[in-house]
Amino acid sequence: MQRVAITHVAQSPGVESKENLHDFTYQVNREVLDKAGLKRADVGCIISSSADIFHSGLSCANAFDWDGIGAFMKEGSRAEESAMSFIYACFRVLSGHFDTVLVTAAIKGSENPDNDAITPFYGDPFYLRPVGMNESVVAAMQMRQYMDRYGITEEQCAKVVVKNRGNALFNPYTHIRKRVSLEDVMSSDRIYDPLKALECAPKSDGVVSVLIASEDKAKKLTDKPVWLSGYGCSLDHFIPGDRNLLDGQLQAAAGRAYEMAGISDPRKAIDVAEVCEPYAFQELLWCEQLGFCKEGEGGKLIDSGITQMDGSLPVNPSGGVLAMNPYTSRGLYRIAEAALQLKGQAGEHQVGKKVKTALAHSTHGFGGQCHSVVILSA
Amino acid sequence: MPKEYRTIRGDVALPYKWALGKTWTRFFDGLKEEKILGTKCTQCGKVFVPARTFCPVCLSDMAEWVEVKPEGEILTWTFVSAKYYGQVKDPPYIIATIKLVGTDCGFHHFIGGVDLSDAKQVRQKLKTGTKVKAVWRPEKKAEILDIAYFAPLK
Amino acid sequence: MGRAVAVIGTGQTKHGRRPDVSYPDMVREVIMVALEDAGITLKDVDGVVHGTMPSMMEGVSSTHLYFAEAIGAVGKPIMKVETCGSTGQSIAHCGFFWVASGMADIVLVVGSEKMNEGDSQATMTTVFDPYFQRVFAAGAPGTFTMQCMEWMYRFKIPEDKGREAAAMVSVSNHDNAMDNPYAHIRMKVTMDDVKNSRIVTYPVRLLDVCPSSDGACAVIFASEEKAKKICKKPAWIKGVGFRGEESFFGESDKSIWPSATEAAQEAYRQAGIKDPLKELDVAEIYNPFTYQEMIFCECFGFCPRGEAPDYVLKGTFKKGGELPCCPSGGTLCTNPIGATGLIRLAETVLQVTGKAGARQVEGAKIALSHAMGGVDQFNGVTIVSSNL
Amino acid sequence: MAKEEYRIIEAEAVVPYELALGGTVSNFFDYLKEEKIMGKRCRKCSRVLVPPRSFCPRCFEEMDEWVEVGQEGVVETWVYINMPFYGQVIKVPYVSAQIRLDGSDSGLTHLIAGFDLTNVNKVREIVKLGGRVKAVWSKEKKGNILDIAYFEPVK
Repeated sequence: MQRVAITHVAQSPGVESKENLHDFTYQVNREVLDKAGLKRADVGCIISSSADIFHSGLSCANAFDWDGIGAFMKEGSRAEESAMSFIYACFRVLSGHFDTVLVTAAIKGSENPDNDAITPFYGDPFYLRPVGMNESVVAAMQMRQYMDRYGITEEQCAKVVVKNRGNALFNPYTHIRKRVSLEDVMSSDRIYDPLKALECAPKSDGVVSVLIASEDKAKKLTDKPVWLSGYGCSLDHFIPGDRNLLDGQLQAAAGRAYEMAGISDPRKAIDVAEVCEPYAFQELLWCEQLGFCKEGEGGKLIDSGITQMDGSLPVNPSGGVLAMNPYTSRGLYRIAEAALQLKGQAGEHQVGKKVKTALAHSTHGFGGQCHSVVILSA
Repeated sequence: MPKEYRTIRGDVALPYKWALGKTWTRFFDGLKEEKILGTKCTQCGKVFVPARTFCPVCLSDMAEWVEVKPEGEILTWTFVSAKYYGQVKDPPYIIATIKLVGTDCGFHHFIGGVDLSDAKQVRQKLKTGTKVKAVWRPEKKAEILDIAYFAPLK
Repeated sequence: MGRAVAVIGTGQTKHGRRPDVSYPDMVREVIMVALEDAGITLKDVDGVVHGTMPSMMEGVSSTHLYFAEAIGAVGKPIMKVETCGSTGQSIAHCGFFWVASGMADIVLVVGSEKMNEGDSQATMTTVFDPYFQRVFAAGAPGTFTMQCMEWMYRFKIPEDKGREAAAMVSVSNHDNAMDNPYAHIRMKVTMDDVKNSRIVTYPVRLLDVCPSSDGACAVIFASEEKAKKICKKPAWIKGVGFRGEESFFGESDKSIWPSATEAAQEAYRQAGIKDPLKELDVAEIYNPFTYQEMIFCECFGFCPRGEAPDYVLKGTFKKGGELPCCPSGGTLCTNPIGATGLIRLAETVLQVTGKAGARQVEGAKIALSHAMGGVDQFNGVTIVSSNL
Repeated sequence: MAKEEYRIIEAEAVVPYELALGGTVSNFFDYLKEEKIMGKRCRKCSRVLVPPRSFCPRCFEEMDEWVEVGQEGVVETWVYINMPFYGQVIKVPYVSAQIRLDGSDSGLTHLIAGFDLTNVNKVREIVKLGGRVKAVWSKEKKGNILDIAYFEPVK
């Protein structure tokens, strides 16, 4: 089978952008092409993930983004969420039809109301929306169940924020770069009790571009290609009440990715993980389901220090989604960050250990309705 | 927050006419009569509320209607004090997942009849397993909010 | 190049006004039909692709979440792909590349729309950029009329001749829809009916324009190995092409429409087609406006530039003509947008597998399907054949 | 009478947004306030685009050369809109057009007005494909595209 690799990555700076989406997107795409020494004309295909109207005031945002992603008169398409875009781009290369595909995710969260005002639109108009459901409400209910069932403490959940926001201090491309203490988190407003304000991700601007290539092409473009070795995705039931919020589809998604990558013990095989944690406790729950620890031991995992930057399995050395949440782009950010760790190009937030295999995870929908897991290797 | 750079402001506002379909029409008609209706899957035997046209697990048609007791127990809940644009009601309020007696899924709705002024006390009072009962809105509109909220049983 | 990919099953709802069913119920209806057509169950499906118009049309964001059960995607990998009006072709292409990549053997692709639940013209206006173009936009008719006017001016097509040919396109699509049990608008119209119908945006009249439909379509893609095992008569994907122009309408020359032209060229190159008029047996063009069908015929190389009205008037694209276009009645008679481009593909699959019933084009072996989207911006083309 | 079997619910969804203009668009609107129509030229393909872009979508290079274009241009195409729809900004009937301003290489979307618009047949006698039109400025400038009130046919 064909192999596909990430060759180059570019990200927008984490601060709120004064550029319009059109120009903002162009700058990052241009940067990734320049890094690869390619012209727009050299790229075979463009796949974007653009924020739809609820996040951008634009319907078919890819129509507007088309110029900025460099897609004029090119083969291209759009997937809604950015981890999907990445995988779709991989399909395109693996099919043998394209040597290079540019994947871009673009969003300006600063231009719309809070995520809490936007995510109710995930809900159906008859039932979930009128009873006030949004992503935070479901996360809060999920957190209470998680603590209830396994005795996870609020402090353990809060520690995730301290860790990730601490890591973010070393990432120039992230949004919120301000250290917080455990006390800060614990005393922040309980906006969705038991969820506290500092345990919820911000809303951010973010454009990230990833150039991927076939094996032959990748080897020509870079001496540090990052190979796709595993991919898994799984979708859960729509109504949260129809599911077990503590045992959703992440195990299924991860299982598929591990099987493809030939990984039997993820705790040993994965060197670093970028996990999508819009709510602090979710990092712990997702880590369990990714097989980094046993069921119900997410609290112990954070206590042990293993997931710290200098631990044996660093999780979110970039600062994660808690430090930067460009909503529809956040999955591709995780993939880009995992690739940078493998390339040894993460700069100040490069983890101490040697990275041979990295995991990137993305989730969207209420309480993790959809999960994608990508395994990358050097 | 005012921006220090130039922007263009506007609202995207669009009208909708969402079809309920037969199943949800009947479900909401039931609420009007203070009845909570679910459907039972003949294949897996599970009962879902609100009623479904097809079983979310088996995808088979749901032919059997069941009236569900307007009582159940709390599976989980959150006390909302956050404020955001277009919010369904002014905070604070409580949203919960409730397992209605005889059903095989969680039902999402508000919890009322609780003093909301002190979140700590609410935490003392509401637990997993707390029994609740539907409180009906006097004026019915055949919609989900015909149930005003669920209140803890004394 | 890649693995060979086939279509092994299709399904359509009865399109039209469907206030009788909720949106998810309508979608589930169509996947059941497609699975039965392919003779497989959901267990056999490795992944699901879903697409609609942008969320503002549905009033629900990320509908793959809402329709998780209805599209049969619970517990499965999911792709949500959207490119506005061309969504139907884009989701088909995603299904094709997924299977061609070897990452899945069987992929279910579902497109859907309930045009009667949202406000289509108001939604389409939000596709225009909010800085320069949105205030002047008037949904789809405004844009397409400008394009058609430009085309007639550019090629010096007399207004009467353009009008006559467009009326003929309407009459023949409506005639064709009479043979299609799934079509939304099924009524006979005469040349005079078209020419005397109400003006929408001059010179475009009501019978030059598609309806707003509710409907869904599902198509099942399979690898060569699986297709040969499961399906007696698969339709093989021979070429796919997709292109887009700038987001500013005025920047590219829409009278020769480069994206439509090059998308078709790309698909022809893969399929080895040199003379489309001769080699294609049938075409399902995305024709929400009669005049536009003629522009597409030129872009797709069915006739020289500026001569489509002549070809239409001599019956080249009619049923029984040299290259029948839209024997299904086309988008002109049925337009549930997120499904429309996929319906075009499904119809060509039915044609090359001899399953098109009363609308069957005798002996059809190779066919083109197409969809268009954005602010007159995107075009996607797929070629299917009865032969591998 | 049988109970109705199905219903619809009607509602409106509203999302407010505030989009950044960015440098190029801000400057363009500032020039409009001074009654100047400015485009940008691509150094590579030499095309002048109005409205201006900060980069050329085809060459993918930055566009940094401002050029003033004419306030007159040619009608590339137009449409008479007498179709009201939800949320429409401009009152019907109106004429929306693509106008290629002198010295530019792209069509600008704008209105053609300044005469009686009530009858489409009369409008067709006034607005011609290939005809020349001229910008008419709004008295009060707001720094947006409607600072040009409309384009009127050149006699």
